[in-house]
Amino acid sequence: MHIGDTPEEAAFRAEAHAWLKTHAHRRDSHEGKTADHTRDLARHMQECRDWQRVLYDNNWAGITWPKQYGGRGASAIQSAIFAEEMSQFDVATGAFAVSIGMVGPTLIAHGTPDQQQKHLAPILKGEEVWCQLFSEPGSGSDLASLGTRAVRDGDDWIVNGQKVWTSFGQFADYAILLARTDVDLPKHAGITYFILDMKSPGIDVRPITQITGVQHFNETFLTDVRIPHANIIGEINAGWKGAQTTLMNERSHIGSGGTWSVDQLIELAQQRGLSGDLNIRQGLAQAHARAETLRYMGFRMRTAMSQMRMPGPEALTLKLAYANHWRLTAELATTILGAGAMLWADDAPEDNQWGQHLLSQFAIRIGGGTDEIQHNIIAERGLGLPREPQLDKDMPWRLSKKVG
Amino acid sequence: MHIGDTPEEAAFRAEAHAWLKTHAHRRDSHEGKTADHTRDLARHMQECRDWQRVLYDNNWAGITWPKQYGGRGASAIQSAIFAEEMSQFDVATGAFAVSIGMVGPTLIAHGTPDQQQKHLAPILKGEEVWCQLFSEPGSGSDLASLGTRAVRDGDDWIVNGQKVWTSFGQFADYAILLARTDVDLPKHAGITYFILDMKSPGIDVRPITQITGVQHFNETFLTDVRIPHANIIGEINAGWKGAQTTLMNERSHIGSGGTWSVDQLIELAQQRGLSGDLNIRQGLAQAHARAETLRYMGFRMRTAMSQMRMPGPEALTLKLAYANHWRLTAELATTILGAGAMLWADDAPEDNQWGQHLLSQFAIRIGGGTDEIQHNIIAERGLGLPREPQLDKDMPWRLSKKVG
Amino acid sequence: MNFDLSEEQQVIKDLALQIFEGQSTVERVKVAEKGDGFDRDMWQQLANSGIQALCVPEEFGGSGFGGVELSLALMGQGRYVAPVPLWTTGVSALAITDFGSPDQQRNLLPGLASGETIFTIALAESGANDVMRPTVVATVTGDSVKLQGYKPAVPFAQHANFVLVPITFAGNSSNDVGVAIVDLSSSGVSQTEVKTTNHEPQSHISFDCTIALGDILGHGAGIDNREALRSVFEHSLTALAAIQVGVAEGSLAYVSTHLSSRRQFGKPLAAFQATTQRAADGYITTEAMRVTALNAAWRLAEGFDARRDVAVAAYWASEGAQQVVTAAQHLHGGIGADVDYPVHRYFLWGIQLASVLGSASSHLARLGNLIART
Amino acid sequence: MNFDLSEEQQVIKDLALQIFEGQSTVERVKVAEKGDGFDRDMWQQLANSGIQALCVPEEFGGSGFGGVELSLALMGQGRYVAPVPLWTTGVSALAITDFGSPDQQRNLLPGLASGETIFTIALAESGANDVMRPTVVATVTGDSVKLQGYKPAVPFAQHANFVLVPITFAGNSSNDVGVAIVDLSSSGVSQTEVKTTNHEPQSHISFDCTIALGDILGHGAGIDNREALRSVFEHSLTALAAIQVGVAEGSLAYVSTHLSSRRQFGKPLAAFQATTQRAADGYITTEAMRVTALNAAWRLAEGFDARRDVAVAAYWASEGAQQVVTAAQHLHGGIGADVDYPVHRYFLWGIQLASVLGSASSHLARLGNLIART
Repeated sequence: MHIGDTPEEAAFRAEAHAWLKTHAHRRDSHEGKTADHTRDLARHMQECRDWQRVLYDNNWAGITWPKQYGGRGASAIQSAIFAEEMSQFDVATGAFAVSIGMVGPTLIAHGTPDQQQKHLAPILKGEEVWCQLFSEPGSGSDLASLGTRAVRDGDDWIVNGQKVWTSFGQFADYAILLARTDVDLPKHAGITYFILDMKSPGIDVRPITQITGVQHFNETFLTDVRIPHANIIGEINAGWKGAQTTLMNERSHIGSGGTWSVDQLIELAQQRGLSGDLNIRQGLAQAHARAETLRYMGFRMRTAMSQMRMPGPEALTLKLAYANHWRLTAELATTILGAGAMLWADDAPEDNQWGQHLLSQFAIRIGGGTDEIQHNIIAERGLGLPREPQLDKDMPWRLSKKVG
Repeated sequence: MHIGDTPEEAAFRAEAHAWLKTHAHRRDSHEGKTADHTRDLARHMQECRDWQRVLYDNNWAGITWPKQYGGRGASAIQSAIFAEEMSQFDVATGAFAVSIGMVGPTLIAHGTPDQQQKHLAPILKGEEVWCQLFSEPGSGSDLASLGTRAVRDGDDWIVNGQKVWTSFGQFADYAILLARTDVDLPKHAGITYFILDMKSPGIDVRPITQITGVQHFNETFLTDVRIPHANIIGEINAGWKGAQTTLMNERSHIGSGGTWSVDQLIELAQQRGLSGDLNIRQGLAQAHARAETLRYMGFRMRTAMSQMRMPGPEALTLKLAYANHWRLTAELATTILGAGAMLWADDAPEDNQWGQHLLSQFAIRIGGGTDEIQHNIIAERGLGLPREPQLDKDMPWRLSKKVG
Repeated sequence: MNFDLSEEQQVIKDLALQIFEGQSTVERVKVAEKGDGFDRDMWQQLANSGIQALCVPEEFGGSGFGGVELSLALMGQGRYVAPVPLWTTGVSALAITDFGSPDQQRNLLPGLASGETIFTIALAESGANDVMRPTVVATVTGDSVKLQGYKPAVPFAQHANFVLVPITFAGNSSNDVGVAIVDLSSSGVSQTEVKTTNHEPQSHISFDCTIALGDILGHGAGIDNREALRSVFEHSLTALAAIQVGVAEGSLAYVSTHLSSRRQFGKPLAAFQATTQRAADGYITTEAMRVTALNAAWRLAEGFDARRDVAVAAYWASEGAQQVVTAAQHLHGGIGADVDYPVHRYFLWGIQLASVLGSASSHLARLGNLIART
Repeated sequence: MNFDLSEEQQVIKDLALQIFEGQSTVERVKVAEKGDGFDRDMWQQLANSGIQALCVPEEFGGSGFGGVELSLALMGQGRYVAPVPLWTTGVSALAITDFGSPDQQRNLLPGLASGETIFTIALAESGANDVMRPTVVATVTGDSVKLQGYKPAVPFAQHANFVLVPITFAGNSSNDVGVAIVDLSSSGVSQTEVKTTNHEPQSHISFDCTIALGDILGHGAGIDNREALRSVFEHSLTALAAIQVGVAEGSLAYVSTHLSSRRQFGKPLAAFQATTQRAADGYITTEAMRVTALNAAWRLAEGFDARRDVAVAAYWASEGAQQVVTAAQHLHGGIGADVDYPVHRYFLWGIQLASVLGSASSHLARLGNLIART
């Protein structure tokens, strides 16, 4: 047990920090840029691309990816240390969350050599932006009930359907897509995992205006879209397996954020002369306690990953604790800001970062499975409780829509 | 709308208070006697009997019961006013909670004239103690699944089974009993409601030691117990209807306690020099806010009852809010008492009333249906959500035990 | 003891609900959000039905009701998140009725009753939010009063004719506080319009102006200035608490629809206990908000000391409403974050009104001082 | 960065769990509850396996481990609610190892390692519970020290040989604090045995006695008395936090069994989301308690400043454990209130240990001062 940097890890951290200091602007908590991309998404995209290229050129991209794919071949812990250090700097990374965090690991685990050859390096270089076409308006938490259809036509598959919550879909070069390829199999068994070229004809991406005012989510309509057979990841009808890899990586990613917000909150309270208010200070202490808990839960998950063990229920507890922490810090900021918390956009204090923080909580909670689903999995895997019976689990998908 | 006493109500309150002052000891919060009956249950029983007789002799027993049955024939609001005033005095009433609060209203609504004649007056006079034989070890929240059997034998019914959580069973003269009289009907439809003479042969009452150290709960074993046919309340196999009346009265009763504990908590904090501690004071304020909420919820419920409307979901919200309030005040007391909260029985501060308060919370939550059941009913009646499907609702009871 | 509405109150409640349901449709609200945030047609409809006249005495063209009836109307407004300045106008009418001088009543109440005059109230302060210690300073010289100070986030100020401003009189006693009635078109009163989370139009206002002594609420009428300020504060909290009841109700109505209609894993969401339990908690909280908001309004209307009651109602309105609207938003999953679906509006209202009210902990602190002063 | 236990730590953890599982059966615990609250056979078994020796250096007959290993053993104790004075004895061994004079180490550590010597710690105060401001006063005259004061609720005092007592030295500086090692059989030390909620044997102790200057922890060894007291305090909180992790785990184990086996409405309770969600929340809380308790123990063992870490662990141990055991008790319905069923014991331990620890809000207040002093 060593809950803290070993000498080697400390050296790695110092190296990362030194490099970041010369290549990125230190985040100044007085004028955090967190909310910036809400104003100009295209500019944010370009900043993400540029920064990813800088990372790649300096061998900081894909820290855990094998060297043969252009990665650094380093440990999950080193990757986490780099992420922690990077969170202190004002760099744009959001647009590559899907490509680097989800697509890469999935291709490394399940992709063909050709797929790996074609995509992994461009992803690391920031040349390919990917989006995720999993969720559908009618599926929600029950992802496996998805209804987008793919039908074989010679060497191609023809896809029809509607997807939703497509982050950065309007900028994406490629997508990972789940589509139903056999309606007679049970819902989990008839799904295939595709790579989709977003320049294919028949794709219509329509932005959704979110409660935050941002439009990085989209609805995506697919009409007779052709995908070459070679673009299947894994086997036909076995897409659910690959999807699990993708989703587990998404969940791990969601819980890995820094704990910057507590320090910022303390500073905010001090600026407003409220750090002497006992109620505020109890709130700050609670936020600190929960942030620390997240750190140690994260350490534990990374320990498991660095030992090549799949993270178990701890990844789920981390994600739920992270979502709660997000909400609590947002509500505390609202209390500290008082009447100022009502203001929005240019008129809001602190560059509106707290307003954005408050309104973003729902996206955090939904990404990677709802709270309820995660509670169920924790009850099952953490406490050994029997699974909730799913009435439609074993019946053909085409019948399951009528159950209940 | 008149949220407070009308002049008539104020006069009634003054009359009640004046009478109580001459007939009962004012509760001195410095030496509350709440916990007393944990030491000597038999003495507590006698005190309950004596006090009930005093009430009866002075026309304060059964305030809402019709005059023809020996009651006062007054309104639900007057009854509540009297209960509020009485809660300031140190009188023993617990042993008659079932007789007065549940049996009486059920007999008035569903009993035969003979049953009413025989029992209502003795109940009011404190001559008959009743217990409730509803719950079973295997039924829990699913009361309707009960398995105690009653089989007809001429003019008698022969009962076999086991009941649990029988309050004051060891002192009871009579019981209200639910037993299954037809196993081929669905579970709600094959139950009959009986009056049982507790002196009948074949009844074995065994005390349960509770977490509080008290033994007012019992297990009750029924072996070939004979009940005359005339002791049925309502119709054969229609006992579920009468049970609903009983349970609704139980729930209303549970939520109708006074708000004495907040004043006592404030006094406790002041005595310990902690009322200046902001955390404690926030806790006291929250307790006050919730106690006030309970009062107004209670007012609203009594308004409905006094207009002869059945209380709806508000009776359930009241009970849940009451259980939460109970827990919060108990936890706050624990915080105020600090190390003293560890002590028990004679060694505990404040006559152990706070320890008892803390450990009694579970009995409060369970009586009248669990939190979960009540949430479901609120979702259904308050929000109009569809009922949760009950797989075993319509099948014969003898089959329903195997479902799931 | 009677918690039922009187027949007249029931009529008022139904009338208000009916107007808001008909006028405050999702489409109309969207139009207002994209425009200047004020639906004037709705305001006129309300005026035609006598809603603004509720709290004005009959002799000035009103119907002579009071704060309870205003609260019932505001619950309807919250239920349909209607973009109109009803609470500030209603509370101002109550203040002028209770404390105004004969001149003030004669000059202002008829316009308030007809809906022609719109009032706002500058409650918020930039720093610590203690309404009883106003930062706007009033210096009296003869018959004129110089006002100096700054008030952030004043609702509907750009659409209002007058603003009630809590003031501290310059001089020795910092205890000497009151309420000024300021014409927003006066010179020396400058507004900066600001965007807000729930799209309510608000302005920051700078005061560097001179008003007449007769513009101090109740001047010459022998009133207690401090009590007038307290009354404005308490009526404001109570009015906001009433809106929050409606907001919570409306948000739960969307929850019921969503949980009953959306299906997952082969059954409606309502069949999942985890969702129904959370919705039921929302119902319980809403009922707590309702009974305490009505109680505070009733006690104020009866003229009783309502300091504790208002604090209790404000605590629930701040804490409870945030709980309910957050749960509702969460139970909607992704749809809740899409501004094309109406439920998000209840979330934004719930949290924004909680900011106007002040934090739940601040209300508990005030209540703690009242019940357990050492 | 490595959160995994070392091989040796894993062996210690497994060994402790195995002993407690075998020895601390429901029957044995009941016997202890009805008797004097101390299972001496279990204590001897633990000693035979070297559990008491964990924190004692090898030169004094111990195995030379530290606070992390003690915490692992205490988690096992909590898991089976075992009635033995392990935390006080273990923390005392750490204190004497870290701060004791050579004489104190030579005289006391061998007996601690073998289990023959039992220590308790008098943490609680009658009034405000600030361990760093002890109320027992020590007056030094030459080589002797007069102790005067009163300590309530000292665990296992009637079975212990020695007690660590936080003291304030009489004199000008109220800042001058330390720890006295007091032989409980000394004249002038009088115990009153008291009953406690979870049946742990405790005594109130009056001190009106004289000890030698050499009985002050670390006397003559050039230590910082204040740091010695802080260390005893922080190790105590950390040890209690470890027990609470086990208590929460044990209570959840009963929940799993109950929900899986009991059937209602035609299916097991585990099929009702409302129950499983609450159980899952308990699991999440228990994991938060576990990682923060281990972190605090590790940082203390490494000699780092652990004030924040201990406060975080203590916060979770107080707040979290109460949440978990209350939920577990509730999920058991009526059975939970029946003392014939074992789950109630976890509830009683959870709330009683929370009282020893101090309230969650007191830990937050300490933490708030550390992170946001103005």
